[in-house]
Amino acid sequence: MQYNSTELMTVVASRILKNSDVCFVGIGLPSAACNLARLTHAPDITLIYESGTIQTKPDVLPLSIGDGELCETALTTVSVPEMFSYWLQGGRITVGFLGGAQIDKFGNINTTVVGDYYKPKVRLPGGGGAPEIAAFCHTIYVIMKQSPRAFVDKVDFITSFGHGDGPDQRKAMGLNTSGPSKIITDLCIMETEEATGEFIVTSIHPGVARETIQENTGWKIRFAEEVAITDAPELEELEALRLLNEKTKMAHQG
Amino acid sequence: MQYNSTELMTVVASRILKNSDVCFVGIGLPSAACNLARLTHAPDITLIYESGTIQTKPDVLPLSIGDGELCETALTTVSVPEMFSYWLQGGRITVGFLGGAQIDKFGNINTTVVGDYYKPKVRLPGGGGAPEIAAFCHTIYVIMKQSPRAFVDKVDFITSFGHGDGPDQRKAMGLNTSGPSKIITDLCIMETEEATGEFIVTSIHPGVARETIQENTGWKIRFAEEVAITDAPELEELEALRLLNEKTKMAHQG
Amino acid sequence: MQAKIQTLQEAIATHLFDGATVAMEGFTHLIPFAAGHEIIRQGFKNLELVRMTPDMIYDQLIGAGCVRKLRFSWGGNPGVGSLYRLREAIEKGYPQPLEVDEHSHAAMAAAYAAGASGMPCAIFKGYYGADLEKVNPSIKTLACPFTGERLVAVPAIRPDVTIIHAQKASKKGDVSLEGIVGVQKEAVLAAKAAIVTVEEIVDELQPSSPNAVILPSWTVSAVVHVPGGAKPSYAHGYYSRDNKAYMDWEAISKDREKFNQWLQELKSTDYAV
Amino acid sequence: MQAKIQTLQEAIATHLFDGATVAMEGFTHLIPFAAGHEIIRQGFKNLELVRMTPDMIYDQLIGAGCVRKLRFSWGGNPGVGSLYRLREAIEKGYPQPLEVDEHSHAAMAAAYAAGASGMPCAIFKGYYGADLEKVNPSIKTLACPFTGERLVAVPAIRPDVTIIHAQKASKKGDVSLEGIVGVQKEAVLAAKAAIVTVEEIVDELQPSSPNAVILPSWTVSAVVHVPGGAKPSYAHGYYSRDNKAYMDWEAISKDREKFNQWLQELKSTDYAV
Repeated sequence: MQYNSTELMTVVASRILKNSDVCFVGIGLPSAACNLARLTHAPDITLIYESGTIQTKPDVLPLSIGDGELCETALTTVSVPEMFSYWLQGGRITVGFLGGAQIDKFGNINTTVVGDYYKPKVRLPGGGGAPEIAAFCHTIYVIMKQSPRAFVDKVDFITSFGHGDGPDQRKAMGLNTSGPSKIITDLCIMETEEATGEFIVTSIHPGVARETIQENTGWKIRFAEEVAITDAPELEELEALRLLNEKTKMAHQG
Repeated sequence: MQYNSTELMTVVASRILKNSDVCFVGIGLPSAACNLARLTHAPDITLIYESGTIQTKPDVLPLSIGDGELCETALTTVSVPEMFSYWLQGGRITVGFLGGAQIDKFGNINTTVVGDYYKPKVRLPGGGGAPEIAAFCHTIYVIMKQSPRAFVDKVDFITSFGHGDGPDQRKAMGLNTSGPSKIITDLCIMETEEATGEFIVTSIHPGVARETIQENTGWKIRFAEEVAITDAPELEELEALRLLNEKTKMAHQG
Repeated sequence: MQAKIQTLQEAIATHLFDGATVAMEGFTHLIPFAAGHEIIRQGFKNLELVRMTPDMIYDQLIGAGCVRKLRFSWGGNPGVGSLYRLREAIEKGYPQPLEVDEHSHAAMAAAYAAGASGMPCAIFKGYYGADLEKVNPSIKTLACPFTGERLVAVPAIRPDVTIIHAQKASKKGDVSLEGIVGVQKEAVLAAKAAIVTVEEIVDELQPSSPNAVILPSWTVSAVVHVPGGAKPSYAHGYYSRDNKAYMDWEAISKDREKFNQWLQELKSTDYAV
Repeated sequence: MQAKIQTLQEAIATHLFDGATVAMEGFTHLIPFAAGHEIIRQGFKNLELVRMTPDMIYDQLIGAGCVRKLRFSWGGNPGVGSLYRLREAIEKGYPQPLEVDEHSHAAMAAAYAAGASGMPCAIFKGYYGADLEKVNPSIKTLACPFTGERLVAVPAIRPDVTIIHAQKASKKGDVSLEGIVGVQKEAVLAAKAAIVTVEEIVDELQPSSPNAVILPSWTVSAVVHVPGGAKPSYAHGYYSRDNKAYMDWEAISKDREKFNQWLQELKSTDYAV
């Protein structure tokens, strides 16, 4: 079955989620991946959106982080101060998803500005929940389309901290969470190399050449000793995702 | 009409409450006084108990600070952390009531220990909400039976701060609330003298001699230049109070 | 002091002033759009706006030239893209320069709670290795007096005026809100004055639970009956989010001329339900 | 990790241990008496108990010789008088000396919230001129980094085990409570393990409001069906506070012999409904 690269990324991301995970879900691809996981292999996965909705099971994907659908299908909805204090900072969340305009090889992410902070070339939306999601979720998965403008040697601004510029920096700061551990792109999966804190390619999506990955990466990318070939999306996965997207599109066009 | 000294204290305390007051109510006499005010001249007075019940209108007096009656008749009930942070510390409460085992002439109150803290002669219940009630309510009224053991020259332990040992100490601490401003006893009403921070007698209950007040006070008590005679409880006040007490007694003997 | 029931025009005219610090809250849900539009119509200037997610509502106020400064944590059109009026103000100083005081969500939420609690600052754990701390002098660190652990402090939010939209108020002015309640309770309790627009005014609130989210009348300055006052945002139990309007905003926001047309139209009409 | 549905005996035996820090919360309402009695029956020793208002329940545990240390803020029999077992332990070291870590309500509430929030300490405004600060080394002051204002810090509460009583749980272990909810949510989220006794176990929770107070199954270790488990305290919607039992406790608590009779009787029976 044919699929596009967004579908591939979403399916790959959904597969790494476990039934026992408690996910802090961002809008866009993470929301699609988390709900796809819930509709396929992880029916009891707990989804939390920063709007305060806990254990929500939306029938269509929300456009915003606080669509009514999220609250109506949630076990309960708490205030935003409670969400960030008791639930996120309290260490209750196992998986956070992040994306951004720029990421470097240590998983530091920029969603704040392109250029100088005080005289930005492009003013991006800013951090939102990301700085503390990066700190307090037990692990972080990143979903981003790969391009040399996005996968850069050095981000213009560290909005959310990954591994700094080497291993063990998180621990030195008093953080006992793992930080970004996987990046899912449209070309491959990267994972943190423990010894260096650097992201290296561990799985290549079907039909992608190593050179393509390097061309779309702003640093000298390294490959794991054993690199897997990512399993292509299966029929059921694609069908579930497309049904979800179709229902969503109809709902949003109102 | 005959009345006893507890009834007198309750009625006198109820009279100083205004319809617009937001009261942080303690159990016992303050609770009786606040509800009597609500049932007589201040029908819209807002009563808050530290159990989290806001704008409550109990039909019988609660035995504890969190009887079911309080929640069932409240506008809303919030968590205890919210009560102490947003409502009390947030400066939303106009009147707090305090009582205790000992009080001195500056309105400092002891409800912690008689004797040494580490080797107490009598271990009292402790501060509970009092230290912060004394700090954050706009003003404090004290209700206590007068005796030389209770009205002492120096309290064994300052559980809740009144005026320290002179005027302007609250301001120096960064507090802009007035602290204890009236003490209602079974013999008289005392009020803070601005220049000294000391409590002086401003109204004497009917039939009480000045000597009796001095005999029941552990410090050299002073009288205001003009001392009023407290109005005796009126028929309607006594009837309302007795009905409330009767309903309460029946409810508690269950 | 009980809330006054006022018209939207009266409530905004009574409590707003040029240069005021104003928080209009509602986390995606219950955003007080009608009140925002009335501020534009009355032409207030140099406001210091506070809001976790500026959203379309602040894009409009910024584009209309009402705003000098913004305290915020995420400035985008959720699920759609940029807020171009906000970006033009920061990137190009158009229609006037916009000073920013930028934080994370966790910091903003804690700062509202601190404001409601009478605290001078909020103290939490956050900004590990994040550059925001380097560019915003209102982020400071301190050490836990017991463990030495690094903690972060930001100033409490204490708006001159907070404006929210809620589902219901009673005639006495007690307010109830339900669903995604965001930071509205904190924003109201942190403010010197609070305006609440509501879908309905009822004789008596009949809360669904003893622990329902209620703001008593004596915590609110003005209650205004504005059915539909959160559109194109939504009101749980009343109407859904108009996601299409958010998507359509992209084209208006992107183009100064289209925005100015939108603005002229807004100014020439009373609030749209 | 979902909550396990267990018997009271199992739940206490699984999670308690000698020397454990245990918080049993419920602000007058929903006090987990049945669980407290089971701790006495199983004979745990040297517990460090935490509770804002020790109440009759801790008077019983202290009198039974289970307790080495108490962190608390108000230790009386509400509306009645003293807790004499607590007093005898402090004043006379009987049946064993009781170390106290004493705070105000505001401090305890903030310390539970800090525990739930993963903070090492709670920071608030309080203890102005109060002597408690002089006798308790776990009360420290610090300065607001913006205004210099004096703030107070106390260590967060992080119990090994929190035990609460609630109205309902679902078969999956999601818990709902309603009415005076006290600090129970915070106490559960602050703990390493949490036991919840409930009046009812239902197929599905049907919360009265989207903002109802719910503890998801994955925040709870064990759910135990114990109807009447809060008596003589009460359960909103189920039964009222037995104020007479509180008044009658005075005579039992005051007299070592009467207390010991009460204790023998308790040990010889299963939990009373």
